[in-house]
Amino acid sequence: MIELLTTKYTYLVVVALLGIGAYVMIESDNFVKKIIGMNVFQTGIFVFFISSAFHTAGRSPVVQSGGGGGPFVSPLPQVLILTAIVVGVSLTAVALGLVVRIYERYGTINERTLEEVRADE
Amino acid sequence: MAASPLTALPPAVLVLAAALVTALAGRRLGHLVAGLTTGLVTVWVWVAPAGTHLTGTLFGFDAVFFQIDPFSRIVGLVFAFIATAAIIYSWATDASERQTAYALTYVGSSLGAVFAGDWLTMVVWWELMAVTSTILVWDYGGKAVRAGFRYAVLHGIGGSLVLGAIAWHYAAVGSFLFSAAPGGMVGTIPQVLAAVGIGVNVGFIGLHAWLPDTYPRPHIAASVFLCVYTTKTGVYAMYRAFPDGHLMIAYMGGAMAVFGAGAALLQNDMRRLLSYHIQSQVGYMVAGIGIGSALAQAGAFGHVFNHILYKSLLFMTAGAVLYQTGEENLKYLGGLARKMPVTAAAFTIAALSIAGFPGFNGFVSKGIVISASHYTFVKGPLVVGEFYTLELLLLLGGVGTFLSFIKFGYYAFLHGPYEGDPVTSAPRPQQAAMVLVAALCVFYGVFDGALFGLLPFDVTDEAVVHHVYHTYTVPHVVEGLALAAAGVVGFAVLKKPLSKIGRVPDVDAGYNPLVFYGTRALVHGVTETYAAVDRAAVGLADRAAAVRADPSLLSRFRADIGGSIFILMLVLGGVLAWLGIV
Amino acid sequence: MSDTLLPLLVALPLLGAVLAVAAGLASERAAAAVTTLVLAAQTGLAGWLGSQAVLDGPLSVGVGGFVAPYGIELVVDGLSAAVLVLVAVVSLAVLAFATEDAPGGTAFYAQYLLLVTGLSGMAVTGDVFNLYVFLEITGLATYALVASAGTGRSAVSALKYLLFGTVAASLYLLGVGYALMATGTLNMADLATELAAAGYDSPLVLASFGFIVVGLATKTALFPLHTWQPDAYADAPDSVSALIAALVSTVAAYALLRLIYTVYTPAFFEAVPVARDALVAFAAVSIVVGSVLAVTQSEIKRMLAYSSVSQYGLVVVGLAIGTPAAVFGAVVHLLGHAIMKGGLFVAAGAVADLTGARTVDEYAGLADRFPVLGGASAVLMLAMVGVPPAVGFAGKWYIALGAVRAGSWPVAVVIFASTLLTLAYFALLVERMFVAPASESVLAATDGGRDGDDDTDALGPSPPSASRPSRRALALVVGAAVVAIVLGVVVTDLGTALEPTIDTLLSP
Amino acid sequence: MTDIASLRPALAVAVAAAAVVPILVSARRPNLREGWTVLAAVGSFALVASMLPGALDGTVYVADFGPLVAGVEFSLRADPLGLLFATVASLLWLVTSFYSVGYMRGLDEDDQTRYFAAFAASVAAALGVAFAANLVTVFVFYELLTVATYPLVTHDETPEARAAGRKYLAYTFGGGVAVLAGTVLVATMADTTAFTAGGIGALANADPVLARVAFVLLIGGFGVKAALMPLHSWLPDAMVAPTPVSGLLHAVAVVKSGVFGIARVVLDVYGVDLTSALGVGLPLAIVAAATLLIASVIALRQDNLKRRLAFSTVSQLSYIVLGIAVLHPTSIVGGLMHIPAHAFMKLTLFFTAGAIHVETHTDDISEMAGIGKRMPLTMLAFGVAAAGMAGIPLVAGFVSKWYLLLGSVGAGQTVFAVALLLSGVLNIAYFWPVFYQAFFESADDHDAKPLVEFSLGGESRSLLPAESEPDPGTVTDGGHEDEDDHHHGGPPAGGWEHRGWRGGESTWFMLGPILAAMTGAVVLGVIPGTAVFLRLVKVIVTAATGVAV
Repeated sequence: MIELLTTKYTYLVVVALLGIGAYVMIESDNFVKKIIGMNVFQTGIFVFFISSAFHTAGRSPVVQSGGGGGPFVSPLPQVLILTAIVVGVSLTAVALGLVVRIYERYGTINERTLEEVRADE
Repeated sequence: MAASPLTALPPAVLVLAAALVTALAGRRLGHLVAGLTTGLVTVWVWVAPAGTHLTGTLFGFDAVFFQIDPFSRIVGLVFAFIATAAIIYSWATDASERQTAYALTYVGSSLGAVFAGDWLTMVVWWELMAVTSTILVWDYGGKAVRAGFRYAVLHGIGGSLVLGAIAWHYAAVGSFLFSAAPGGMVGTIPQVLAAVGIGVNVGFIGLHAWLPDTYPRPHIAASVFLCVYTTKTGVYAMYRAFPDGHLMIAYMGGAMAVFGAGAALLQNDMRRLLSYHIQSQVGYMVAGIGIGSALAQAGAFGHVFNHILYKSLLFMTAGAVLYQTGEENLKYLGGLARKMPVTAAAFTIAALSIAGFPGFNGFVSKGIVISASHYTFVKGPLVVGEFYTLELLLLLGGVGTFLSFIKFGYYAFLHGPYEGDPVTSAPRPQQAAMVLVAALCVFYGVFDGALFGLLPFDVTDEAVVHHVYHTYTVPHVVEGLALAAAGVVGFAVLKKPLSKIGRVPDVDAGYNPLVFYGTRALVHGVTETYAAVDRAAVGLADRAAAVRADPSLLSRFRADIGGSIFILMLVLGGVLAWLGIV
Repeated sequence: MSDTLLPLLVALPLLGAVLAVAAGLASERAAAAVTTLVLAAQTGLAGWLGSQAVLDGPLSVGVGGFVAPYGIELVVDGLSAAVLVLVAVVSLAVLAFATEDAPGGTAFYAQYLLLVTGLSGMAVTGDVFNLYVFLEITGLATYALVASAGTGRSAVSALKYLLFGTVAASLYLLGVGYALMATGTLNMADLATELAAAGYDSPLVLASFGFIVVGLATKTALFPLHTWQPDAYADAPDSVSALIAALVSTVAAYALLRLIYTVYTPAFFEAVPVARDALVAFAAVSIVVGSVLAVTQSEIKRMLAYSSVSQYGLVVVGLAIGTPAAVFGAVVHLLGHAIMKGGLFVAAGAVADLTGARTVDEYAGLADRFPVLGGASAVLMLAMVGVPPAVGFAGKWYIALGAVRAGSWPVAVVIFASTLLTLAYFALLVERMFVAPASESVLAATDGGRDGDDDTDALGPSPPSASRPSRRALALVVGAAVVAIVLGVVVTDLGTALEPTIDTLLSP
Repeated sequence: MTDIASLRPALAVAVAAAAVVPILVSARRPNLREGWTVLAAVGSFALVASMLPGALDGTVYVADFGPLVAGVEFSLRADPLGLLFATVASLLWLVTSFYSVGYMRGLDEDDQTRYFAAFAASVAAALGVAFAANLVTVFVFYELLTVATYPLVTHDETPEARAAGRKYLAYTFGGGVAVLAGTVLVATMADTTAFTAGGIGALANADPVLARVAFVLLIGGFGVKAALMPLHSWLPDAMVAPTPVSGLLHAVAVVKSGVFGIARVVLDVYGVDLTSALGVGLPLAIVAAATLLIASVIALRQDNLKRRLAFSTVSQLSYIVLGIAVLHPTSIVGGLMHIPAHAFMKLTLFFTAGAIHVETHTDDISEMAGIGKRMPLTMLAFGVAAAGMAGIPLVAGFVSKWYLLLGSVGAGQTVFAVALLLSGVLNIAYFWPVFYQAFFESADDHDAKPLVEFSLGGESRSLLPAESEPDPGTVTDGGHEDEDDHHHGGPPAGGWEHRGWRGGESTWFMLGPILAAMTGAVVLGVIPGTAVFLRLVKVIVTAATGVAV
């Protein structure tokens, strides 16, 4: 069990990031900003994972020859987040591609404007 | 009993088969076949020994399809005989072979009912009789159709009550056979149902209005048939239901005798007048059944026999008048005695018979019933000298009968000269039928022993009846003459006021609108309620469809990206809260 | 021995995607051919491995030689075998339609195979994080496929789906994070024991459950988390609609089932009954509201999409109730719904290709002109309503039986009512198709072509170009109808096959 | 009873179902197509009839096809009760097949192929309902029956027909859902849904509240097709269907499947004793009694003949339900006997209504005065059947009603006896005017109909128009017109022409079936014991109640 108390401040950061990300996605009419919001949101999760791996006085989990050298921070979340970042990047790419397509079709990347444009379709 | 020549072809089946032939054979041949068949059946009933019967199962129940005992024999005999006379009369009055065929089905089903040996068989024929008589009425078209419908509905109700009675009876007894319950209907409910159900047929007061409503409307020959079978089958059934009599029924009979005669007095339509008299006369029979003694029952059945003779004769004469003049209102008739002497003579005989004048058959049988009401029945609340309550009622009915037939005869045959188109005498065949029946009326009046021989109980045998009956005793003849005198005097007094009376409403003027408007209100209430519910449901569906038809109504609720994510966050929050984490 | 082939289930389509791109350099046809071949191989493989798993018990293998719980484990039991086969068969079948309907392009085939990769991966993985990765692969491929219609609308819908889907997946990931914090493991089988050790009522475990369920429910498109789905289904190319409607949410629902019973185990529901209640309530609401929304749609594909919202509600109700009958019913309905809904989307696509008809009103008189297509569609719709002996009935029967046995009366009422709710929108469509006077678009499609002269095809106006549906589309729809009925008839055999799996799943 | 494995019940269903394919294939050759229909009808009737002697001897033919869902076999079982329904349905299908030919061709209807195919499918489903060996199998066919009849209801494709179709689907699927729910409950409580004469034993030990709920669901579900009020409203609306459909399906096969379901539930699922112990028989009987009275009352006001017949059907079906619900052996005999009795009589009535429609385009009773001249045999058949409906002896209706009456009196539930008798009178009131005006009134002088809408004692009317064109709004035949007969309903100017009694009134394709159905009704009314049904019914009731009747 990882000690929650010691990591409480990172926990607040996570909450803040998630909140900001969600807020941007909800409130911004700009698609690109929404995507940024999504990235912020994901980042919050990344931070959450990474911070969960933290161990007081832990070292980077590189096992020295002959073993030992601990305590280490947990390597597993870091590995996971590496993967997640890759996924996130691909998603961002696809999303931006879609925004480009939308801009080509409708000449706007603003959701409200887009609604008006599409209402005339 | 194994099939024998006598049981191979029950009379009802024979007559129904004849009806089919009649309908197809053409008028002349058809009537010939019809007349021969009923004549044959008359003989058959005459010669078949008592106890002849045919058993079997009907719809899975033990049944006696027909049986001959003294009661069914006398009724069946006169039924078959009068059918023959009526067929001759039909042929003489231009009745179509189709109508006569209908009439034969009616005759056949009545015979079936009378000869039935169990309640189930009887009620089958009973219902068929209602149907066939309805069709006989309908056949005339015009006003007869609606009247026939009222007749059908009323008899449907009556038939239903009888069905109910029999079902209850079966629940108690476990068999439909008459022989299984010698005391008739078992239990109070079946008795009430049977009395009321059969009461429709015999014309209990209050249930009688179909008689004057229906019988004046169809063809004149049809009326001759109609006046015979329905009511008399009812009397017979009443005996089967109450072989030991019943106080209330006896008094009802007395009341009917008075009421019918009184109402008849007020009528101007010939056949309507006669119809009320059916009720009155049937009252004597019902009284006889209700008294329940051997003497009374003998009287009742004797009266059935005699009544059929003279009442059919009366309808024949009224029909003959109508046939010649085209007029059925006594107000516009008169003086026909000269033009139609045979008819007038036949009428006179019939009128004297029905009124119970000494020397005519009505005198004999009515006398038995009155005698029974005196000697074998309770005194009742009203006693005047030697006369007891029921007896008084029956005598009073006799006065009324005299009165009204004096009226009929006076206005039809005597009063003034006839002012309509020239009138000739009735056609020979009509006359023949009338004379035949009239002769029997006189015959059975004079030779009362011939009648006694037919009765189910020997009224002259002390061992059989409580009080031996003699037709021609001085007090009895005096009684008959006194009634006649009372009638003549009464008519002289009442002639003026009677002539001022128009059409008098009967009970149906009350219940017809009640039933009709009541039904209408019920029908409207029920259908409108359902329609309202249906409309509401359909309206709801339509409104849903309207939402689809107008997508803009919904598009407001369509979440955009931000909205969607907001909802997601809300749900997340909700779930976490539910799980008790946040 | 067959264990070692498990990774192929993921590797094959992944590799195929690369191959398709390579072949696409030569020609688009080649890409299509490669895709077909790969999917055919995938079908064979899935079928073989699936039958092994059913006959000989679950197969599992640690990827790269790392043994569970440290390495990533791939597991095929009866349940995942069924889903695997479904994914392979449906994707192969829909490909037949896609090659003539979809905008095509090499990228399309690559995305197509990528989607199959993601879906197969979700089905076989025994690792919760790995599941996340496949979830995102599936998502990525789906977003791209939706947008492959090339229209502005599809791009917007894809973007909406993407943002929404990503957030959902992120929530799932967050849930995985909590589980990891609670237990330190990611292997499903391992998690089952570790979570129990951590205590089901510990906040971490509860939080992980909440996040995971909400994330997957979004992917499954339960109300009110469905909002991405009608847009995506409606604006995607018809073949893509068919594919994703048949598979994407289906596999998400499978994942939900897998997590609930393999990871959290029935004991979790025993310990935390509110969790089950929440899920049941959630799904029940979805059944009702989804149907109501479907009734109010005028566009066919949107109607079908909302119908999915409702049907997945039914599936989730079944799996949440958690009696063996109900879970089996949920699985049957999951599979059956994929077939039926896929078939219906193909039919909708074929109709649109033929006549341009896309709304309920435009469908009027359709069956008179295209009796076989109309008839097969009607069979599918009625199967979905739950007319026996089709599979829609079978699923509903088991779910209802489970609900009644569990004594959850309100849920039982909703389940039974769902028949009528489904009927409400499908009857409308059937009526239009069969007994309404033909609409203009339907008439236009067959004018001139009705006399059976094939030559007139070439002369027809462009969008409704043919006078009869393509053989492939027709074969797919009829095939789906037949399968829907056959599945219903052999449901007891399916039950026998899946019984050990479900028993294992539900054993505490 | 001995069970014998035999494919015959399944074949009877399969023959009817299989006919759909050749019918569809031979769409372009009407004679061949109708040939298939007749062939299938003969085939399935022969198969059903071949099982009758066995059924009377206590042999039950069973065709088992393995599990349908877990624990439930898909199994067809020709027990006496099933055979009763199957015999009625398949025999009358044969009669109706001929009639359909006359009717559809007489009107030159569209989509005849679909019509005949759906008809065969409907009968197949009805036979399936008859032979189903357990509740789940019944449910399968019950739903298929709904589906198969839908195209028939909406055959006209008019907005009215579509609305009727929607209502039909909504009601009957609603009923199906209730049946399903009830079935699930029974399966849960008893672990079986197989029909057992005398009831499923395990149900007796179930929670009575649940058992009652399941009973209500099952009866309510089947009650939709049995048109128990207030679930009846689809039936009158479904009369927009072609008349053979109204005749066979909405008076015999479909509605009787509902009634039959109720019989199964009461006799073979719950059993008479348990039904009585749960106290659910009486409420059901009350509903049935109310239905049969209220429907009769509504019928009084209907002017459209088929609608009047429909309400009559609603009413008569409740006779059957009432007989079963009273739970007395005799009343059950009456109720079950009423299945064939009503079938023959009502089929006759619908056939006559259809013949009138085809020949004269007349649908409203108020336009039929004097029509007996034009169609004497047809109206005679109407009269006979109408008399039977009112319970007049020598027609089938009397026998069944008689048993019903005896049963309800015997059970001490006298109020139902009263309802039965009252309904008989109402039957006279709403049927006989149709009959008498045909023969005894004339087009130029008759009472305005329906009687209850006009003044007391009747209002004289003439149909012969002073204005030339009657209201065209009443036409519901989709505008098909006879070339030589362009008026819409009612007599032609100059009154009905006179056609004799030799069949000049219509084609024998219609007259034959009409007379055949009428004869059946009379045969059942005169010698019910010799005609197989009463014997069959007694076998059923003896098995179900343990009392020999």
